[in-house]
This record gives sequence, structure tokens and C-alpha cells, in this order.
Amino acid sequence: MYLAIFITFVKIFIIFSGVMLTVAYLSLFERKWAGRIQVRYGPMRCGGLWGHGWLQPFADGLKLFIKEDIIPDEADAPLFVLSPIIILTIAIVTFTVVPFAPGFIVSDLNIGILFILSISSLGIYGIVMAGWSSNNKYSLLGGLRSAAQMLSYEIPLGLAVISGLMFAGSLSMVDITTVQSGSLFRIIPEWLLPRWIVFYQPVAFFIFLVCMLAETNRLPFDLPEAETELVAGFHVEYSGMKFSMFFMAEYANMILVSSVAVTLFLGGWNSPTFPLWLLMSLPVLLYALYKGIWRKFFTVVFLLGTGILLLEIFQDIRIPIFWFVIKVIIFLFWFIWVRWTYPRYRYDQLMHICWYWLLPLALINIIVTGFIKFLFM
Amino acid sequence: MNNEKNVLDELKGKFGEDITETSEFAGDLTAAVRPSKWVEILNFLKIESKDKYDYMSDLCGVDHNDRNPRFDVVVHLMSTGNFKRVRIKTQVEEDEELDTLSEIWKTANWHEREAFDLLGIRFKDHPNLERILLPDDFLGHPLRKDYPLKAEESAKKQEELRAALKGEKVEADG
Amino acid sequence: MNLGTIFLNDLRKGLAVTIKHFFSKPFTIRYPEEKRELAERFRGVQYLKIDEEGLPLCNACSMCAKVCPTGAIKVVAAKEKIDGKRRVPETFDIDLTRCMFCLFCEESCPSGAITMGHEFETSALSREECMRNYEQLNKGNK
Amino acid sequence: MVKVRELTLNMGPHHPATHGVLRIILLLNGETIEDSKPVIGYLHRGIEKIAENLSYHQFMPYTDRLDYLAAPSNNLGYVLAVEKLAGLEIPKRAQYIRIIITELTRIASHLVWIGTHALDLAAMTVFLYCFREREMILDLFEMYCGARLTTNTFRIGGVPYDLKDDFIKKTLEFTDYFPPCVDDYEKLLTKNRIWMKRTKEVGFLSREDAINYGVSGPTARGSGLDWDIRRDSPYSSYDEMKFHVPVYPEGDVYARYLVRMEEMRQANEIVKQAIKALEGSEGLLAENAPKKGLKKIKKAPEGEVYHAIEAPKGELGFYIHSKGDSNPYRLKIRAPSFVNLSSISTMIKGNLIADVVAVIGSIDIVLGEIDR
Repeated sequence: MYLAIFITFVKIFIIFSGVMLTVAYLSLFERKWAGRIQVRYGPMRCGGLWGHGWLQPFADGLKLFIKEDIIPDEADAPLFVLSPIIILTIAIVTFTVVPFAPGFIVSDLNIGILFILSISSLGIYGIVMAGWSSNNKYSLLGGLRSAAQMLSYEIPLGLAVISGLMFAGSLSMVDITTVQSGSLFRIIPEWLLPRWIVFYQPVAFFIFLVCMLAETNRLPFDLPEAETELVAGFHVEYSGMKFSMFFMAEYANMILVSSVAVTLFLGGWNSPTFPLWLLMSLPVLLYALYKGIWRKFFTVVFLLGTGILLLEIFQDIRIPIFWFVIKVIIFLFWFIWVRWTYPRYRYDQLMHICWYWLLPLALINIIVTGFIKFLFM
Repeated sequence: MNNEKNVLDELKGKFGEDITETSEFAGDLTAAVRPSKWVEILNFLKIESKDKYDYMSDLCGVDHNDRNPRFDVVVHLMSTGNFKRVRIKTQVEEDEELDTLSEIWKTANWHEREAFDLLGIRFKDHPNLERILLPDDFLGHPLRKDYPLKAEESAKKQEELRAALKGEKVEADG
Repeated sequence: MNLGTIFLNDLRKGLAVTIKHFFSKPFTIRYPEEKRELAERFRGVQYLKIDEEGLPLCNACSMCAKVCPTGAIKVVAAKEKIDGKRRVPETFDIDLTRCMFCLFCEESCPSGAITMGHEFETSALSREECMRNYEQLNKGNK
Repeated sequence: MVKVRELTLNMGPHHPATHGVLRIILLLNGETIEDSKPVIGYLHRGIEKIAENLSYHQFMPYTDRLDYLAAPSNNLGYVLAVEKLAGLEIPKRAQYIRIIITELTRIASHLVWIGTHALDLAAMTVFLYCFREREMILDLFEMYCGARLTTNTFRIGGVPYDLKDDFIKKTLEFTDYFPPCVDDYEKLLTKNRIWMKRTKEVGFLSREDAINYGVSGPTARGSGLDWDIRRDSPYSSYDEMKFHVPVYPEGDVYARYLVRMEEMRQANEIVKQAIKALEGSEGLLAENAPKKGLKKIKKAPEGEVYHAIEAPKGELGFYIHSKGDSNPYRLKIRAPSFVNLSSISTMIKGNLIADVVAVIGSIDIVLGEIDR
């Protein structure tokens, strides 16, 4: 009993510090990757001899920590202080039900996915409170925008999750993951395609991808912040540590939704078997020979594939956490890649996409899924 | 060349005495007109003249502080049909108001505000005759030739004008 | 709406462009360590040339001071002449807070003395550091 | 009973998307703009007053500071106006050199425009790509005249330097390098659905309003006004160049975007043609130009001139009233951005806040020129 509690505490500690460290370094990697996309270096100073700014997150953290903590005169002070705390707490609490590896989960709730949905939607309160309590017109507009946006996008997000769940047959995150081991349709051999929900539910996966961006306020859906319109949106008046809490919450949320997407659609900790990598790498290598600009990218993919193949041959390194982290990193890279490529949608267009396209698409997807499941399975 | 002359001739033929002077210099056609017919002539040029000078490039004031009608107001027009240009100008006295062109061209709005701001030429019936480049509490009109150039003198002038303004207010109250 | 739109061709093209640049070499340079190569005609802070014998070319004619649009140059001729006939400046001050590096001083100089050099890192913490006097301007000759 | 109140929102002068120090006071109903009032003048330096107290020659560097993204264009406009006043005949080679430099300027200015415009709509990466290309153009400027931004490129009566072979080689390299770069920007923006949604049917300005507001340049051509001073009243040998003037009648932000994208390609072509025309041409200074390094015009003839050129932003006109002195009696700068900006209230009425930044970006303003 005590041992179990102790182990849980250890897990919490590891996951919490892991998440915080990832958040810190994600901010660095976002800047580095954005820099590379924009043909520049990104941070290069911090980190002494090693260079390439590897100490930048700590320098940033230190700077934000020792900055003056400003509460505007006209602001509603209690709410103003409370809202970043709410946002950050909620972003971190949700990691309790994320299964990083078999047994490596703080609490395997049998309603895990519902827990994530319900807790993360509380984050809206933080943003609305921040927007309102700052007593600034820009942040008020940002707060209103984010309330509307996050509430709206929660619906297609939930529906996309439901169509995934119809295959998994369980709400527990661990069950969802274990269901996805095995072969696709039980006909296609496992070494060809793994039994991941994304292959059954590509439409739901697509909807989830779009809603992920909207839920985390990332471009092209970063309207609550929208630097060029609302200066900084809901956190216009925040500075120092409070600002950094918003910042950390944003990145923690990115990691969270990536983890959920990985668990729900990409098989969680399940490893793709080696022939998949070979099969994926070879054709794209050929493709790259035709298309010059993709060559480098696919060469990297191929080398990665080969590297993993070697790992598998030399040692049975089916470490689930490794696969989980790799998948999450791919998602995070995708987040950053998209952010530095696209312009931003306008507020009304954002709503239009949600209610006119994503919602009907998600509903139709559920109905079709239901029919197929009823007829064939 | 002949065609271009026609604009000035056309104006002279139509308005006669109200065109006080026409000239041509370096290919630019200029017609000086009486301020009383200012709007009428420009309206004619925009709508009825042969070339239809429907595009107003520019409006500006020129300060001749040694002359009796102190200011020139100069307008540059262009025709979007054949891209010919003509310059129309008129003379305004310091305490006189010139009819606004903002009814004819919306672009005149800002140009006239600028002329008012920098030179103090006032325009009658202008919808929004406020300072445009200088701050609202600025006094005087710096593009006038008698406005001091140096910073210290300019500041002194500002103070003088402010004091004068206050004095007027006190008098008005009294 | 065609097939390309449904399959997000437009968005994919954008991603292709950014990933192409992701793998290309950065264009920027790391400034204080690496420095740009300046063009031959680069207009930096002025210096005063000297002739082969090491005597100043400037004969304090004040043409540069006259042509300077901002009045940044102040020249006063020395009372004593070199060799009894060549005038040299006693003071030659350039106020870099006013100078706008327009090249007019160099163009107008009849004896080819004042020249725009390649010094461009002129940040300073005080106004005094932005002034260049005769000695400092002579130092531009390496 | 719900009480509806309008919200007054102050945008600028230090808002990230107002391109400098423009300030717009918006009257909002929700996020819809009911009314707006641009406030300018935060960068007023009294350049026209300065001109009255300097000689014609000395005023040259000040024109750099008008539209500081296209300094050679301003130089050209001013120089042409003074030459018109003084009646100078410019030799052919000098004219071609002027064309090469000003067309490179047009590309550089449009690159900053597309970069900042995309940045306002949050496509930040385009901004960096554009600045990479602009940097190459600035290197060319540095090679030609020694400065990158405030170039002070031309002189009254001609140009100060001949083009070196090295410069011509580098310029030709650039003209080959540049079109694929424009293709890249277009891949990121032109057909991108988000970009189209943000720019199409936003900030509408009809042809009538464009004429009425005196809008010029690419902004007017985006409203269907088929007018380019380079083509319609050519100056500086532009009549020898073959180029296409893009005109789009839609009058929205997207149309203005297309116009400028095409203009960059056309400017690139003009540079190539001008370099070709350079061969065998002669003369850098006018015969009757004030000799010895074009020091100053001692005395200009009495009279008034107005000369307009097609600057990257639109019609840049210099009106010079001379009383026969060595300095202008009155010099008025008809700044294209100033006039184009006055139409902004019409364009953004009824749109949303997010459209304001799109519209400001699309009319390509430079506050140095507006406030003078």
C-alpha cells in the first residue's frame, strides 16, 4: 500500500519533471527549427563551448523569473493572479492519464480519455479570466475569441475521439493502446501495417489534427494571441513569471495533445515493426530521386529507418517509451512546421471551418463508422 | 503641344477674366485663377473639360510673405484618360478662407488639412479641418517663411503664442 | 472545388517550401564573430589622407564644411603654414551624430584629403565619443 | 434589454502591425469596424522646411529619408524634378544606370512589402526569405554607391559612378536567381487557401474611389486603374523598355498582392533589358551640368515644376517653386503613401479587426514618407 503510493509519487515526479524539461527544450527547439526553416541559425549564444544555445531555456527561465511582477492598477488582481495558475495546473494535471509505457502511467482511469477532455476544457476559464481581468481591450477581445474558439473546436475534437473509440471499445488510455497491437483488420499481416486506429479512421485523425491546432492556440488558429492584430491577445498585460506560466502551459498543452493523438491514433507505445520502415523508406527514396526538393527529407527518413532497423537487429530494444517519445516528437515537429508555414485564419473563417466543415464531417464519419462496424465486425 | 495648349485656351475661353494668368514652363501648364471661382473651375476641369482632369495629384500651399495675397494654393491635376497634367493655382490672403475641394475630390481632404497645418491656409466648409502632421497642441504654422528655424527660437515662439492664446481667452472671459 | 483542393495541394506545397529551406544552409552570419566583407566604395567614418611625405593633404579650404547638408564638419585653418605656403587645418571636427554619410564631403574635396573609410561600428555611450577631431581623423590612415 | 455599446480601440502608434508609427482609432461593434480615424505625424521631421534652407544639391541625402525602403527611387524623383527645372539633358548611359538602380529598388521595396504583409497575416517565414533576397540587392547598392539603405545614389545632372563589370555580373546573377524565389513566395501564399480567404474580398476599393482618393501605384492598379507613369508618361528612357503593367479590377487586398508580385517579375525583366541597353551607351553627366562633381546648382531658373515618377508605392511627385536662388523657395513632396493612406477608412469600414492589418499591409505605407 505505502509502496504503491511511493511508486506513484515517483512516477508523478518523473513525469512532471520530464514534462517541464520537455517544455523548456521544446521552446528552444521551436526557435531552432523555426530558425532553420527561415534560413537562419536561431539561438547560438547560451551554452558556452557547446554553442547552439543549449542553455537558452534556462537563461530564458532565469530572466523571466527575476523580472518585475507587474499587476496593472486597473486589473482585477485576484483573478489576474489566478488565471495563469489555473491554466498551467490544468495543462499538467492532465498528464496523469497519459500512458507512456506499460505500467508507466500515474493513474489508469477507466474513463481516461473523458478525463482529459473534461479537464482540458477547464483551461478556457483561465484564458477568459486572464482576458477579462487584465482590463485591456485587446486582452478582452483575445479572451472572447478564445472562449468561442475553444468551445467550438471541442465538439469536432470530441466527435473525432468518439470515432476512434468506437474501434478501441474502451475509454481507458491503456486499453486503447493495447487494442492497437496486432495486425490491421486481422487479415493484413502485422509486419505490413500495424493495427493502429489511424488506418481505420483517417478522417477522424485528420479532424483531430486540425482541432489539435485550434485547441492549443497554435497557428493557423492562434487567434486568441494573434500578435499582429491583438498585440498579444489575452496575455497582453502579463509579464515575468506569470507570462512564462502561460507560455509553459501552451507548450505543455502541445505535448499533451500530441500524446493523446499518439495514444489514440498512432498506437501509443506500440512499435511499428521493422518491415514497415523498410517499406516506407524504399519507395520514398525512389520518389526522392524524381523530386529534387524532397530528396534530403526522405534521405533523412530513410537513414532514420535504417538506424532503427540496426537497433532492432542488434538488440531487442522494443522499449515502448522510446516509441512513444519518437511519435510525440514527430507531432511536435509537425506543430512547428505548420506554424512557420501558414498565415492565420480570420475569426469568422475559423468558426466557419468548425461548424460548416469539421462538425458535419465528424458526424458523417461516426455514422459511416457505425454502419461499417455493424455490418462487418 | 497644340492639344495641350487647348486646356489653357479652353479655360480662357470659358472663364475669361477669371483666369488671371496662364503660362508654360518646362512643359508644365499653369493657370492662375481667381479664388472666387476656385471650385467652379476645378469642377469644370474634372467633369466638362475636353481632357477630363479627374485625378488630383497634389494640393499644396506656398507662402509668399512679402506679397499681399500671402498664399498660393497650387493644385496638380491629371487626366486618367490621356495622362495629361495641368497646374491650377490661386491666391489667398492670410485671413481669407478658400472654398474646399474635398467635395470634388476626397483626396483633397488630407491635402487641405496639411496645408492648414503647415501654412495656416483655411478652407471653407472643410469637413474636418484639424492638424494632421503636427500635434494638436502645436501653435503656429511652421512652413511659413516667418516661422523661426532654430529649436530654441521655435520653442520661444510656441510660448509666446501660448501666452497670447491665454491672454485672448482671459479677455474673452472678462 | 477540384480534387487538388480537397487533398490540400495548396497547403502541401507550402510545407514543401519550408522543409526545403529547413535543410538548406543558413543565410545569416554570426555578426561579431563573422563580419561581412565591405564593398570598396563603402561609406563609413571619414578620415584625412596624407601624402607620401606624411604631410596632411588637407589645406583647410572648408569646401567640405560648406557642402555638408547637416553642418557636421567644422574646419579652422592653422595660422602657421607648412613650408611657408601650405595651409593645414588647426581644428577639423566631425560630429558623427549629425553626419549622414552622404559622401558630399569626399566629392567636394579639391585636394582629395577627406575620404570615407570603412569604419562602421560607431556605437557610443556618450555624445563626446561621437565627435572626431583632427588627430582621430588622421588615424584613419593605417 | 441588452445595451449595445461601441468599443473604441486604439491601434498604434506602437502596435506590431502598423508598419511604424501609424495610429488608427477604431470604433468597433463587436469586432466589426464601424468607423476609423487614422492619426499620423509621429515621424514628422519637416523635410519640406529643411529643403527651403538647403541648396538643391545639399537636399539630395534628405530624400533618402522619405521612403527609406526605396531611397534611390526618391533620389530619382527629386533629381528629375530639379533637372526639369534647370533644363538639363541627361546622357543615355546615366539614364540606363538610373533605371537599373531604381528597378532593383522596386524589387527591394516590394520584397519588404510582401514580407511585412505576410508577417501581418502571420506567415512569418516569407518575411525572412524576402529579406534574404533584399540583402542581395542592398549588397549591390553598397557596391555601386557605398551605402545600403540611405543611398544618395544619383546626382543632379547624371550619376556619380559608372557601373563596374563586377556589378553587372552580380546583377545578372541576381536576375537569374530571383524569379525562382518569387515562385517560392507564391507557393507559400498565392494559392494557399488561408491566404486567399484572408485577402479576397477584403479592403475593397472601387476604381471610382481609387481616382477620387488619388490612389496611385500598385494600389490603384489593384483597383483596375490602368496607369503606370513609367509607361504612360515615360521618363529616363523607360519608353525603350518593354514591360507589362499588371492590372486587376477586383480592388481587394488579393488583387493588390497579385499586382505587386507581377511587378517584381517585370522589374527583374527591366533590369535585364537595361543592362543590355547599357552596351555602347555613353555619358554619365549632362553637358551643361554644374561641373566638378556636380557640386551645386548655383542658380536655378525662376519657375515652377512638378515631376512625378512611379515610385514603388505610387506616384511620387516633387513640386519645386523656384525664385531663382540656389535653394528652392518651396518644395512640396507628393508622397504616394500619404495619399494612399487617406483611403484606408473607406477600405476597412465594415470589415473585422483582423482585416485592418491586412489592408494596412496591402497599401504598402512607409511612415517616413507619410509624415515627411
